[in-house]
Amino acid sequence: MDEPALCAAEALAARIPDGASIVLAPDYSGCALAVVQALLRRPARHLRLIGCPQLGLQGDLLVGAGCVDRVETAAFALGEFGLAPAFDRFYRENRIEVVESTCPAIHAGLQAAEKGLPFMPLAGVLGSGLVALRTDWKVIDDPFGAGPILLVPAIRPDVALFHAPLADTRGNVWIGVRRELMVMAHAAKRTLVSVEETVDGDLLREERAAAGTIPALYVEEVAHVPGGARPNGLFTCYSPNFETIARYASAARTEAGFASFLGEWLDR
Amino acid sequence: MDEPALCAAEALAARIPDGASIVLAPDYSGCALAVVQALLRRPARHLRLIGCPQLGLQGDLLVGAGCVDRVETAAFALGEFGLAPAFDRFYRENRIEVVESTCPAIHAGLQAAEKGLPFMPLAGVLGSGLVALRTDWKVIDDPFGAGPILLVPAIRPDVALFHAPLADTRGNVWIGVRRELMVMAHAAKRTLVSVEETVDGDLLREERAAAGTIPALYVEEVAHVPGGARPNGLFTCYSPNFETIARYASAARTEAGFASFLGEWLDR
Amino acid sequence: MNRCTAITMIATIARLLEGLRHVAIGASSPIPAAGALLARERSAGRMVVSILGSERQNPFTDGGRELFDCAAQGRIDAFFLSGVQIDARANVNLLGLGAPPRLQKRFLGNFGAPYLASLVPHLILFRTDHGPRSLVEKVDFISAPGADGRWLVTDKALLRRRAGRLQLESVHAGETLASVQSATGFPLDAADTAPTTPTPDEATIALIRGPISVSVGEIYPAFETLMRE
Amino acid sequence: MNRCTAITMIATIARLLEGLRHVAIGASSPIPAAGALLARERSAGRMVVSILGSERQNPFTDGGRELFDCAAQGRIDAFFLSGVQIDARANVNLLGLGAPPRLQKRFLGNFGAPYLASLVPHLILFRTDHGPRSLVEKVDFISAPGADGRWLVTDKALLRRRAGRLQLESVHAGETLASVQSATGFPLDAADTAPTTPTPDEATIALIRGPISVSVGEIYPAFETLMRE
Repeated sequence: MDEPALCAAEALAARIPDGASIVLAPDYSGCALAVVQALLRRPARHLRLIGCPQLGLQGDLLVGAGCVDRVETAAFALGEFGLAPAFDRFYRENRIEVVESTCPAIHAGLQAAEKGLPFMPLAGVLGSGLVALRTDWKVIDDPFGAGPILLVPAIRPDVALFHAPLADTRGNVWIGVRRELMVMAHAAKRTLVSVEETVDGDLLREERAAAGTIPALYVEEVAHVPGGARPNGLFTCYSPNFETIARYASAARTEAGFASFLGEWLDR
Repeated sequence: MDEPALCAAEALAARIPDGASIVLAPDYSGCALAVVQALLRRPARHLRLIGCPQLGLQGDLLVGAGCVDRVETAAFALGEFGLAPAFDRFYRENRIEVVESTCPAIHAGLQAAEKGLPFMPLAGVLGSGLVALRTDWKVIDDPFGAGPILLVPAIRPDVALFHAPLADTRGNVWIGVRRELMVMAHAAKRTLVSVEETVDGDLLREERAAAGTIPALYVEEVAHVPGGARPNGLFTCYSPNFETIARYASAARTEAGFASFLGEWLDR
Repeated sequence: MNRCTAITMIATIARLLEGLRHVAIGASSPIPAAGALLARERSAGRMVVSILGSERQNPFTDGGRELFDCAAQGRIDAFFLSGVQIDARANVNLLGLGAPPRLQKRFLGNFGAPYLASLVPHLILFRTDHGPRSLVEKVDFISAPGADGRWLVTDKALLRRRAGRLQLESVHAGETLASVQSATGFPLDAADTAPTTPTPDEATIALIRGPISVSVGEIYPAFETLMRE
Repeated sequence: MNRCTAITMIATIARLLEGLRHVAIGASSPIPAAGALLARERSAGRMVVSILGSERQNPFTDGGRELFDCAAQGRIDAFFLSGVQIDARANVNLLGLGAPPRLQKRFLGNFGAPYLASLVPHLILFRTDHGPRSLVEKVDFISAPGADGRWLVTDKALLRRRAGRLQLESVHAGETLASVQSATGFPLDAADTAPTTPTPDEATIALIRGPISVSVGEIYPAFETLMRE
């Protein structure tokens, strides 16, 4: 990664204050790992992470480095490598608060925020033990007569942070079919995006690109950070570096292993 | 319009039974006017139209020809030409039932159907006289403490009917940024689409096109009907024929004028 | 309405929008569209204008609902409403005359007004035919409830609701306090004389009749014709 | 788990999916993904398979929520769940061991299970390590409640819930009723002998180890390695 890209990532990270709630994309979508590196280097403190709908490598790095007080997520996993090792340690040591959720509840909560609503109803879920865990959720009798139904409160993150393939110089960001990133941007108070590439022109005026584009009106800042999702993959751009992730999954099981991996990674 | 296109439009219209509820796009989106012609020629009967969120030329033609029992819409207008003349006559003569709505309530009702929910909450609206008109709407106290809030029931149309620029031979339909068409397709039990152009291949595998594409899994049938939105315009393809629409707006004020316009138009 | 009056309305609307970030325009609103485009011209690129139905002046990519979601998020600063009736309390009736649900005369319908009325901070009302039948003491139906601070731009004057009622701010060139009062279906609280609404300069007029009317003409061709003739 | 057992599970899953139109695969599910792709191969193009996280096997264009919306619309016929525990009533626990909210051992989390459990008609359970600690009398936490008719595919056997409890349908080659019972943490109602799960033919095995493992390898490279070695 070259110097300007590093600077750009640092600048984006500097816009995220300690204590912020941040909604993050899942590993298979757009992860802003270069910005996460900058947060680790700072290091950021007291962050509250929201997985949209699950947390992976980004979340585990932040948790392992002690940046995170609380996570709200449907799952915490390193894809095929299973348990997120740093989170697993922190959970066992009771050093992190976990708000258990389920994927559609997170999507619904973000959509409530997108619509300026206090809550959204959600189908299903009622037979699950999750309802008892979530004392902030409500079950009401559907006033239209369909029986009991779950209501989940809006999730309005301070920051949406993700990495995308492309932005134009006006700040429009192309995310293709990864529209969970668009919901994140609509729902959050501020949206920060790193991208592989920036182009002149206006993506909203390009017939084909427009449909997969988040309008600049939702985006506070775009940073040009090539390779900014690595070692995760980025849709339409590159595959994950499974070797690095596997090495992390194994090393991060211990505090020392995590520190050593991190030292090496941040040092690059 | 050539013969095969006419046949294709007829075939699509044949899939819409009398009595169906049909959600239609507004004039500035994708209007399947060739299919509407086929419905007029039949003529279809007892249709219930839902404007997404408003009705225009398509709706007025169907109302004027006596095909429609009921409309649910946020507005009924011919764009700059104002009042929809046939609907205006039918309304005055008390020959049509109108369920008054507002744009976001229709979008919300369709999204409730899209999500398999009995209702959706909706911000705003409470100070409007519309709430008293809609006895099927409910106002509850927000269980999360934000005060009274409106709930609108799901709108699940029998049929979503629209016209789009492009489909592939697998049945994926490209609608670009006109995503109200996608919500219509998700919400309706059956989706029928006429298109300007069909291409081989798979739009879902084309990086740029995919984000603006309704997957075939929601689409019952696609018909190749070039010019199928005329005299309305079609995004990315052609502009409205304002002269024809103006002529219609003036002619259709009387039953005789409407009949004469229709006779000429269907005869082409 | 003649071109000169339309241009005064457009310039007045542009003035009211100064400093805002995001102005949205709904259906059947050529004059607000032109006013917003004029304000954007003067904003040094800081204002976004969204015109419903336009392919070229539309930053939305999430379908018809996005305007409404966006308003509820607090991201839309200004929106415009006309209506068959506007009353002394700045209530707007877009639905029709008589007692609903069976109106004596139905107009276009409520559009997004019932929703946007309470969610957009700068809701600007407009009427191109200021008269006692359009500006009434009390609307037959409240599509959108009024609120203090709300502006009304007509072809005769500029009004604003203060202390619960619409009051005269200025009269357009050629009008007087008396001529406006006689065209208004409710008593206007006003001083003995009313200031005159500023008229736009030649450069502004040229801008409106030129590039702005072309932009607006994409969806309102009759408006473009009026400006060009 | 060895390759041979994985292939039996994949072929069994493909059998259960016969005739369905739309099969969706969630996270951490390489074997169901392979089973669904095998079923699709045999469906003459009638089956759609959606694999979460895949770029190539994913018909969705409305973001992460679409799978869930689609399920609630009744457009998804089958989905798969594994979990740290599955109990005699086919309840699934994906969350962890011990008493929530402070679990003794937390696993990955609930994913979409609490929602999909009641909305997808063919919810198929799977476990790649059939043992008394994973198949228990009663789960510590119900992520997804069980229901009659539900299948469970493990590395040892095929089970189905009837009359409220999981019962043995067939044992995989190399297993017996006794070996499966001793690996199961609850009593299995079964006849004296259990039929053997059909084993796939050479062509099917070649298909799984060839093109299907390549497809699955897009997001599960370790699975592809296991199949290829």
